[in-house]
Amino acid sequence: MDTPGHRQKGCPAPRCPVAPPNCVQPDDTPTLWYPLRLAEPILDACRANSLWPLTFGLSCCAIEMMSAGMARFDMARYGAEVFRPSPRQADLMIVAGTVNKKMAPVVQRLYEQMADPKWVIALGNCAVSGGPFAGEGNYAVIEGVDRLIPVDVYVTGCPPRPEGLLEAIFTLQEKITGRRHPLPQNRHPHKVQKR
Amino acid sequence: MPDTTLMALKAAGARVRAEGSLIEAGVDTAILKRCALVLRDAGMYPVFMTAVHTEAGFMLCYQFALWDSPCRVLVSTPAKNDGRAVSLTPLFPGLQWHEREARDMFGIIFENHPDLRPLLLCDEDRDLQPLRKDPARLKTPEQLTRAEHTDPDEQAP
Amino acid sequence: MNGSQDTRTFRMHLNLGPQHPSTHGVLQLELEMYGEYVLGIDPVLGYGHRMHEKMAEQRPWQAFFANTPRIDYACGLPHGHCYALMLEQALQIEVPPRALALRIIASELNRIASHLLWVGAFLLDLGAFTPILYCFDDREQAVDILEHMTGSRLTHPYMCLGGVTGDIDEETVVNIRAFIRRMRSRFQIYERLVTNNVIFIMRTRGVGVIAADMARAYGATGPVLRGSGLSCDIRTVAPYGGYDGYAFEVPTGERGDCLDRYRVRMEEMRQSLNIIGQALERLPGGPVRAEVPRKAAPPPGQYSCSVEGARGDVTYWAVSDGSDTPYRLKIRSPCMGNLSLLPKLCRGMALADLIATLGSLDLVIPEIDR
Amino acid sequence: MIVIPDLIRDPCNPRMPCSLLSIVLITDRTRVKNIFLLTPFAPESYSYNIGKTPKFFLRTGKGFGAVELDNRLLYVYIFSVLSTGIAAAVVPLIIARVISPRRRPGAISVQPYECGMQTRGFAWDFRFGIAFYLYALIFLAFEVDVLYLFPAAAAFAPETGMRALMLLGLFLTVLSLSLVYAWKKGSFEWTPPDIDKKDVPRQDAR
Repeated sequence: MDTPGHRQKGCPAPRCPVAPPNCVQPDDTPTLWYPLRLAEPILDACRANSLWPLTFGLSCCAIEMMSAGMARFDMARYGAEVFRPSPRQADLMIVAGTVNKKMAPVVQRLYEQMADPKWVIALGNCAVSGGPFAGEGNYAVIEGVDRLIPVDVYVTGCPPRPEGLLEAIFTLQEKITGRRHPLPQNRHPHKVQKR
Repeated sequence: MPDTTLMALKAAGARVRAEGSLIEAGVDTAILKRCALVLRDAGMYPVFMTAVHTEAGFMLCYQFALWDSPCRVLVSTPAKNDGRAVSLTPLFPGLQWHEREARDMFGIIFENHPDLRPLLLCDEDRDLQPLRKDPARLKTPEQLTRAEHTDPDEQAP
Repeated sequence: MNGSQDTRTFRMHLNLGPQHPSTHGVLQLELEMYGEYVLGIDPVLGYGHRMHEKMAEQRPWQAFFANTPRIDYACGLPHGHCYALMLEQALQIEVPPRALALRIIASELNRIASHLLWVGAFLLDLGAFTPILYCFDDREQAVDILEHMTGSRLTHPYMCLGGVTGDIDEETVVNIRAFIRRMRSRFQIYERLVTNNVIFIMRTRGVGVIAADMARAYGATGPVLRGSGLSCDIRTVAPYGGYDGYAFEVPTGERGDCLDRYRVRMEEMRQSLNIIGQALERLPGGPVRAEVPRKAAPPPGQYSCSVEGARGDVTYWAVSDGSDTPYRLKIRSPCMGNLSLLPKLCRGMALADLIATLGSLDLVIPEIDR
Repeated sequence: MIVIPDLIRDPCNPRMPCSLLSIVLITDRTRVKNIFLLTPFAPESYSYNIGKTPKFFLRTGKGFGAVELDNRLLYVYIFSVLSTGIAAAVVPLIIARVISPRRRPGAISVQPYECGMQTRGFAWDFRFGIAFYLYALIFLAFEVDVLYLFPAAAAFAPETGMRALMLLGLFLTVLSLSLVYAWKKGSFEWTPPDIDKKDVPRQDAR
């Protein structure tokens, strides 16, 4: 074996290594068959209210995502409680935790294997911007999952409270349908004013 | 219980210093295997194995512990100057991953290690060796040891 | 799927990959399968590597308290406890008795929350969805108390050099006592729902039997070791931080299979409730934090401290060169010892039993990868 | 030969629930030659030449009345049942393709999903263990079991209440004996390969 030469600097790796394949860019916004365009609002309302997340817990935020799925915070009220392990059956990828350089190709592969229409929530500071691990000596953590896949909603916090994830789902529903609560019975219990 | 292991270690030629329940043993690479055998026969489990990057090359530090007594033995031995070391995996299977991690972080090559593949780093970074110190901040082993050097042969309490 | 060169020998290479419901994190197992049976397992780690030890070398000693709850996020307080004890031993700081008691209360509450999370996840792996709802219901109670005490639900910033960051008032003590009463009444539910459940017993009795000497050779500690019959608990073997003042037993199993590990953890929750109860009765007054230097600079030398985390022996080992940043900090992760015996243990096991064994080891993968 | 199970209500005897009749059409290349009507407990089933406009008479011991069945309605009937069957299979696929946003599947998204990792080799040329094949056989046995439920239900149509339950129960137990046989023969037990043998593990999974 060659003798491990002495390095000039402790860790010469770039501040934040971009994952080998470049970032997956979303294609042009997909268009519907023209006669169905009238049905678009109905379709969006249905999609917004049945967001099936992918079980993709990486680290600490996974525990808060589980708490959000359980009885007390209950994501089921907003149609998002079915956690599908396979990307084929999921249409919402919640990146809950730290994505490191070894995990980057896996994240991209899973994103591409999800069927359209699909959305991504970056849960927690690590997914948003590398969180506490981004910084001067960072040789492994990807600083923000949006360097790998297009992200729709960012949730800050380390870890964010389950209500933060619920708020992210409302924001995503607003992004899909234009209204905060597409179906009236899901109105937030104590009369939060419309944003 | 710890006293017998202490005696056996001293017999094996280690520079032993006891402090409360923590026994520090300075060992040369030649007698590392013998000391490890002594510890294994004493029924100790491997707590961890790691390395410290000093000016005098790498210091390998093992810690062993007994499951029924507070005694913990800290074995520290210098790696060979070309960054190679003797692998203790045949004696303690639990150290296999610790040694692979030391290879990842410091680039220490362990002879007769079953499979020395990178453990934590991805394939492109297999030779990144991130825990190596900048030359400016390297310290000599003397600077890292406790100043008041108690008499090594003092008996364990 | 399979490596084509293995068609003759019926061996299929399968990835129990980083994104899998039963790996609770990002562990990848490369399995070599023969039909339903596992011939070879090669765990691939590193997907959760977050450079904790590298960060420790670039920050002052006290800054690492931000990392400790994020190493093992399910039970983060023992890590902070261990790091604090090591620093206090190095700097010869006297921790006030009230801080010791508060640390023990917080650690034990965190242990209960972590075991509840494990019971729920373990039974989810075996296919039962109801218990996790009960477990999380109880866990939310414990997490609420911890949030009130420490300020955060999961990564509790409670341990600091010289004591704890916050005191608890009378109302929190009442809440904790109410939690203890409620939790003790909840164990009957788990008895009926899980412990006496025939399917659960059939799935876990005699599965993944770990012999005591094998566990010792691989450095397995915590409930995994105690499940095999060795009563090795650092809180009793080498009491630290005031644990010697509390009376509690260390539960051990007989056979070392998944069922024993489950029973050991359930019994440990009861013991933790006892410890919290005793700590509340004798809660001393006084300050919760000692006088500490602004910049901790322990004298040169190496310091080691061991603590009983929810998953086993958490050991912090630091080398100081006298400056205010550690020269080298090594964190011993109990899950690494527990996982390292998986390849030898699970050869020839059916895949369903492998999932049960993997779940029974209670792994937190980012703690292994650090 | 086409077997179409169908429900026809007997006008003369409205109290009786619908009876399930099987209409067997013997067809040659061009047109339906004649129609057999399988009825439960009918001493003999009548076949009528399709040329005339026949009346169907059900002659059974229970004194069934005549069932007026115009053969043109019959074709509508058969066609509607067949088309709903096919539509139930094809329409969801069409809806999925029309509704989902159009995007060409990339190279990665077509590959099989294996926990986010690259798959190695192909499943096609892999010789799966024999035990999986036995599972398929047992499934087949039960599928045939379900297939026979149709004529059995038609045959036991007049019976109601406990008697029908008992009859069909008996029928089902006899058919599920295939499962008991497979169980006893041990096709459910998997034989663990003996790990110590370094070479190819035992292949006979019984």
